[in-house]
Amino acid sequence: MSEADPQTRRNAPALSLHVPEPAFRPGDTPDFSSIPVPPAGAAPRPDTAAPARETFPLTDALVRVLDEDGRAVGPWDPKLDPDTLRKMLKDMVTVRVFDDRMYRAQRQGKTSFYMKCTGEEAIAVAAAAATHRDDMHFPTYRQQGLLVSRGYPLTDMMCQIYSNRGDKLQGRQLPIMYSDKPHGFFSISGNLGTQYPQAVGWAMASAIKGDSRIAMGWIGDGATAEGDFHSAMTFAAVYTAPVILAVVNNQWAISSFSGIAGAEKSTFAARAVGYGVAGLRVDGNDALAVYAAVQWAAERARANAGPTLIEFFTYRAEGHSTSDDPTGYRPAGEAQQWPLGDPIARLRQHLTALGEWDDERHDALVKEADLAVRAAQKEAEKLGILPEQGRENIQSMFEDVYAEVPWHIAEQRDQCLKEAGL
Amino acid sequence: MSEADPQTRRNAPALSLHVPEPAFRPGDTPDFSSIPVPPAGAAPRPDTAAPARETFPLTDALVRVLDEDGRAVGPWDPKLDPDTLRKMLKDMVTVRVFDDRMYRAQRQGKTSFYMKCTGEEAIAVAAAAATHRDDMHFPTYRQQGLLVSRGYPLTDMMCQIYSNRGDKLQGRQLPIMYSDKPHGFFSISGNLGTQYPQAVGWAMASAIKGDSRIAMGWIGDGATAEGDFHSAMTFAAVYTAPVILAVVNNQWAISSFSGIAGAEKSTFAARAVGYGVAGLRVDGNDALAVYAAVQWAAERARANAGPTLIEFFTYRAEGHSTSDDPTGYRPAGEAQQWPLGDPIARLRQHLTALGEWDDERHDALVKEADLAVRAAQKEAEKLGILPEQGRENIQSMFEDVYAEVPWHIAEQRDQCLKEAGL
Amino acid sequence: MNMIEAINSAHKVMMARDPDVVVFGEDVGYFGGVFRATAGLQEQFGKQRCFDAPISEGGIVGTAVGMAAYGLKPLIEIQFADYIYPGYDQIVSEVARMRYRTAGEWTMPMVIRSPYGGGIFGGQTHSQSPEALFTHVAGLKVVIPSTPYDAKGLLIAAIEDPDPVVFFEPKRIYNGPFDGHHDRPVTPWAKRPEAQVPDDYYTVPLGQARIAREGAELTVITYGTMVHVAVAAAEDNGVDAEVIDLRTLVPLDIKTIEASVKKTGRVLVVQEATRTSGFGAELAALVQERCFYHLEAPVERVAGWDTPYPHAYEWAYFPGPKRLKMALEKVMAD
Amino acid sequence: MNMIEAINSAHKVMMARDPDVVVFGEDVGYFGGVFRATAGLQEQFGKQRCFDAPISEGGIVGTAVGMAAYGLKPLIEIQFADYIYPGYDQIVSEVARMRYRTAGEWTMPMVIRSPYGGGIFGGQTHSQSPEALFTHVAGLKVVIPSTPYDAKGLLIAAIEDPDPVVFFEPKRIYNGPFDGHHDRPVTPWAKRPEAQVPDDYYTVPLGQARIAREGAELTVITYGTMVHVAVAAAEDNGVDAEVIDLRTLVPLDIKTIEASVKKTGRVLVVQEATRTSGFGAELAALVQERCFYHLEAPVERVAGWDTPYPHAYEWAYFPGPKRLKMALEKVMAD
Ligand SMILES: Cc1ncc(C[n+]2csc(CCOP(=O)(O)OP(=O)(O)O)c2C)c(N)n1
Ligand SMILES: Cc1ncc(C[n+]2csc(CCOP(=O)(O)OP(=O)(O)O)c2C)c(N)n1
Ligand SMILES: [Mg+2]
Ligand SMILES: [Mg+2]
Repeated sequence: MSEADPQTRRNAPALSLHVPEPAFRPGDTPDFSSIPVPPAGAAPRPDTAAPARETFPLTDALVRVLDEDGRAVGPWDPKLDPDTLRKMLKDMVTVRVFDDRMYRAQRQGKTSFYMKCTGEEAIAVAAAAATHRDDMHFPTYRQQGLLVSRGYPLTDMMCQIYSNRGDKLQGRQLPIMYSDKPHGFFSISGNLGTQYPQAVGWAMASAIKGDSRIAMGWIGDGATAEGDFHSAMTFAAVYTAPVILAVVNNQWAISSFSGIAGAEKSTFAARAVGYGVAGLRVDGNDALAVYAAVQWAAERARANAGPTLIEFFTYRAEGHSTSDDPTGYRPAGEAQQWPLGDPIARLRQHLTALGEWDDERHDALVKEADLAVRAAQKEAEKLGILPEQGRENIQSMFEDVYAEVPWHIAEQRDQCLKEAGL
Repeated sequence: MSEADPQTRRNAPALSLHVPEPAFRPGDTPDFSSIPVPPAGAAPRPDTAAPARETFPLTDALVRVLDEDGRAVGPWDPKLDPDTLRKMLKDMVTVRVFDDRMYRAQRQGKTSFYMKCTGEEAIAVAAAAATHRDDMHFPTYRQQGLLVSRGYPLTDMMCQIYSNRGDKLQGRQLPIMYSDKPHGFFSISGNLGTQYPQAVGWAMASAIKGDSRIAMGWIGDGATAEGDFHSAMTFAAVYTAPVILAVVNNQWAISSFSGIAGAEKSTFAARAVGYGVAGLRVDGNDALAVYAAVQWAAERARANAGPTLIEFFTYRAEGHSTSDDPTGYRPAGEAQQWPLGDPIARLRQHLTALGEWDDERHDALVKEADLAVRAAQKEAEKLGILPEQGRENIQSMFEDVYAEVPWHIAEQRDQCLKEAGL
Repeated sequence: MNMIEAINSAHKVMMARDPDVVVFGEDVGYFGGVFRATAGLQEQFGKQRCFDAPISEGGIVGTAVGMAAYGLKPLIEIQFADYIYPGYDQIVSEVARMRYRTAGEWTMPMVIRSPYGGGIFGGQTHSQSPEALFTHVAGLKVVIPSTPYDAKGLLIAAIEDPDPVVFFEPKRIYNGPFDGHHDRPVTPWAKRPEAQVPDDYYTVPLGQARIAREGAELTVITYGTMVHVAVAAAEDNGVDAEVIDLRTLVPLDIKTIEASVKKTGRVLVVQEATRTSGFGAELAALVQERCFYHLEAPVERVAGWDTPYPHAYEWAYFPGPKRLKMALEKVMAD
Repeated sequence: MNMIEAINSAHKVMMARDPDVVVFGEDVGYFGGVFRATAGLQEQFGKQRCFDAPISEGGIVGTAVGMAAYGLKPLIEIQFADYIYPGYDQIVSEVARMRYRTAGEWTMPMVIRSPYGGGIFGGQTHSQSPEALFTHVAGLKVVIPSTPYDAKGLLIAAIEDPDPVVFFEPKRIYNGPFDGHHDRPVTPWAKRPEAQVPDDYYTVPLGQARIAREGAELTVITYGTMVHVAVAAAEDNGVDAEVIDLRTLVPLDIKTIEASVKKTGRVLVVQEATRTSGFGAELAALVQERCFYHLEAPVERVAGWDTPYPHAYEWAYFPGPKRLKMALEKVMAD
């Protein structure tokens, strides 16, 4: 009997490995009616200083504010004024238009790579609105909405995407790996999860210094499986760090559905309670619910009452990135079936229900966003697109490895310049 | 204003970093009356196939079977026969005597290092009794009780501790880093936490093969902070792995109390529920409660109903290791105040209450254990003690890096032998 | 077959031959891997033999250790070599040391596959060549193929090997060879003899280098994508270089190296990885230790720069034809 | 002061001078560290400046990154170098690359301290010398002191340095020097000039080697504990060796090395770490590249064996006097 032969000498039933499987695969007709969608307004809103354990029921619920008719209902209604709502709508539309154009730019060969956040626009945009301008975000690659909301120039974003002369990161990072300290946007890493304990560390530093600024860390459903998730939760809990930890559960990693990250057995929000951290599960396609949840957590953090883990329940409406074709692993058209709808449509409906919006204004907004994005693109492309890069300013490649260039890198720089005939 | 200066422009209160602190430090008089000790028999016993979420209340409770008078009470009473109880008592006494002698041997310069499990003997011994002989344990360095319970020769343990000629590990590992496949005891690692996902992997393999054997992984309260804890929980939950994951919460890491690992804000057992894993919190000084909890989890695992995380609540009665003097960070005599008592005394009281034990038999047992340990030590020392090692069989040092010795290691071996004048 | 197909074929052959081979990693199951190396395996062998893993390289390696302890042969994929670090502790502290620390009681016959290297505009986190971080770790074997034929044969040998093997695959040449001239067409794999890959079982033994090009003037020691770049450079520059494709870095085929160096007296070591403390340093150190009196010039190293891999400067970073040419000239002139 | 006291003193000086310096790690708070390097800091500077961390090296480094991003200067302890691997991803992927990937917008002025090396019967997980796993990573500075004076001065310089520094402390010589003769008494630190450590602020600049012993016949390039072993070996064997104590491995003081090698023509590189792909390989490669025509013999390496560090065979593993003697003889004879 080989070592790997099962032991059958006991009259015990044979074990078998369970491998989670999404409900639908290519060829299936998606039907999400089994996903429970509690009515808007149903989830209670605990005091922001409540003990973490009291939020346990909320980790299995879904904080929702906008009902089917676009009305804001229940205790989580953040009661935002129409200007704030219109600003959020505008930012979300801008993000979507931006994504579409940059996706196309990649397809046109103007850069190597792009990632959209289609269907998830409400999350970053409303979170930006609900945090202070000087709080620090530690994002993943799908929070372009933070930058747009905070007024980071679209041209600057595009220059980064093109790795061109206008790129403040000097062409060193993959497209969309933005960084901007003045806009409270920490450098995006290619390595999943690393930013999560970093957000906690920033928040700890703020507490050490007696500051009042808080941090917000971001992670995807898939990346919650990394050890960094656990580090972040542990340190946040131990030191009562003033941090908000967001999980954007868009149902998919690349081709793996959220069940492979553990969503079959529990919610991501529920992870919170085991650490003694407050947990909320929120309709991520409901901008008002997102705003309200972040506001709640921010208030809690600022009062030194501890961290909050928020799961934003949403759906990645497009491919993982320009390198991915999702029809290889899920049915086309799932996004249209998604029971929580489209975040832009829902906020638009709400504003319309309030009498603060109409089709005409919406068309004008879309046009305006389109023009702004096109104008930015034109500006950015003046500074070059990726295929033209990599020949100028070669010596910059050798800077910033250290504060000063050490001899061995200086030698390499000189050699490189010689290679380039410079 | 330097970058690290706090931002005071908002009228927000200053944050501050919370650093957990144990209740007592050297000089204080320990008083554990604030630790809630629920009465024995109070915790309900769910069905072993119950959904994980149903165990949530048990992660905050304390499964206890032995009451103050040494009676076994409540739904968790495993109803063990007196022979089994006596066997457990004997094993626990043997472990304690063994620890004392080996500690002394280290102090006598016979080896470099030793680690006791004083006060925690019930945990490994009862877990060994409640699992099958061919289930696989992935222990830390405080589960010597597993080996003793399963009849691994004391002499072999000592030979490992002395790194002597009888050491099956050829002097390669620190003392107490045992390994024995036939006794279902996986190789102990010096790196904390690594064994936890390994246990899950073994269990997954068993399931892949349609086997019926299960795995049990062990970790300390302090080491739960490692990323490996999270890997283990995630993989166990995702694949419904037939594994029992034990956290031995003995209140201390080295000098850090369990609050630095997160125990101030939650229990370790509570971590389970966020993953969709069953969780139990158990009086680790109550051998019957330990047995019952492991039996419950084993039944669950064998029925393919999923993993269980069990926190054993106990107290590390002695120093972390022979390199540690705990009076530097906690009051002397805390162990005596520990509200859950001594596991050996409690099991002895139970057997006595049953009329199956008396002082005379206990004295005889202690004497017997003492003789057995002394005899084993004599045998082991015939094969050498550490200070005499490292001169014979030097070429063995170059074996087992790979299955076959490659040229570069062969060259080094030859050089080493030349160095040694061989 | 191109290199991906060859690797896929090695999986299929070994999963069919050995029921203890299990394949898992991020996106390797239903979808078949982001580079398609595991395409079709789940369908053919079932979900219990090939499945998706959570995004946790530490968990992937950690559970693989447990599976190997049970008696299985895990064949795992780390999606990019740049993402292997969360699993580094399990690899270095556990996988590499298990046989030794247990005096052979527990062994780790596993293969950790991972695409590595640059040339694809992947930026700093999809272009790294971290092999030296593994060659320094006793207990690991490190294998890097450069052709489809070798990829399949070496992978099968690695799966059958009783020791753990870190198997880095040069992703730049998955779908076609690459001679460093990103702006000139290359002969596709299909037209190359090294891409004549049998469907069936065969092995290319670990620990044996291959002479990719015979020559008498100078020895180039390299591996992975750089084999092709080096061969092209020799040809383009009319240098009669012998190009050694190491194939296995640990254990190294020192005999082939020594024989060549003793013949040529001049050595160029070529790696894609950052220069300082790269595996090329070990090669240079060994050559001068063992062939000092045969050397007519210092052993020269060509390498990636000691900087992260910058997205826009792909071709200024990559050790391409120009860097090779200058180095060949230098070694020949010294 | 012994080396621990000197390191402790560096902490105190810098915590007093710079309110942004925060110290954390496993057991470093109330207890003051398992080696006592942080003794008294919590008492003196409060719990917000010096505190215990959970047993999560990844979390320690990860939160330190966030703190550095905020503007603090984390000075963190990894309890043993053998346990740094769970933090390896944060170090390699984040700490090392932050300045580069953000073109200087975010920097990582932190120090990661860790006791390393053998000679204490610590077995395979308390004896490792993993410096080469960091010297290969662009963006990190790597510092290893060999005396109390240097330990304090280098540590202060490292804290003040704008770049991240991995600071490995040879634990074998924390409390007294060690010349490799484990069976013969050594002069304690107290009686050594290198242990005359001022209480106040001073620095020993990074990137500058020290001539630990002047000599004309042969150059020994080494660092850490091995400096003392090498000096003793030169003396015991009557070899007029110049012993270079590197102090900083990256960036390397190549000038001092070149000057010495050009003078002596013979080189021995000594490291405790396992041989293959160790930092000694880089040193050997560099020396032969840059001083080839001055070399009268191959650069020889003395190192730990390519095996884990076996508990019972401490002295057969450790590169001690015998290994040094044989190597010195070989280089002199070649
Ligand atoms: C450490 C690490 N492992 C693997 C990858 C490759 N990878 C990039 S994105 C991704 C999926 C992430 O999924 P999720 O966290 O759900 O985020 P989403 O893309 O859905 O926003 C993977 C596996 C990586 N970037 N880093
Ligand atoms: C990865 C790693 N980090 C640090 C250490 C050093 N260390 C050894 S034991 C220990 C404390 C462990 O505490 P706990 O997990 O509670 O186990 P206990 O000793 O109480 O049984 C520490 C920090 C280690 N062995 N491995
Ligand atoms: Mg996702
Ligand atoms: Mg403990």
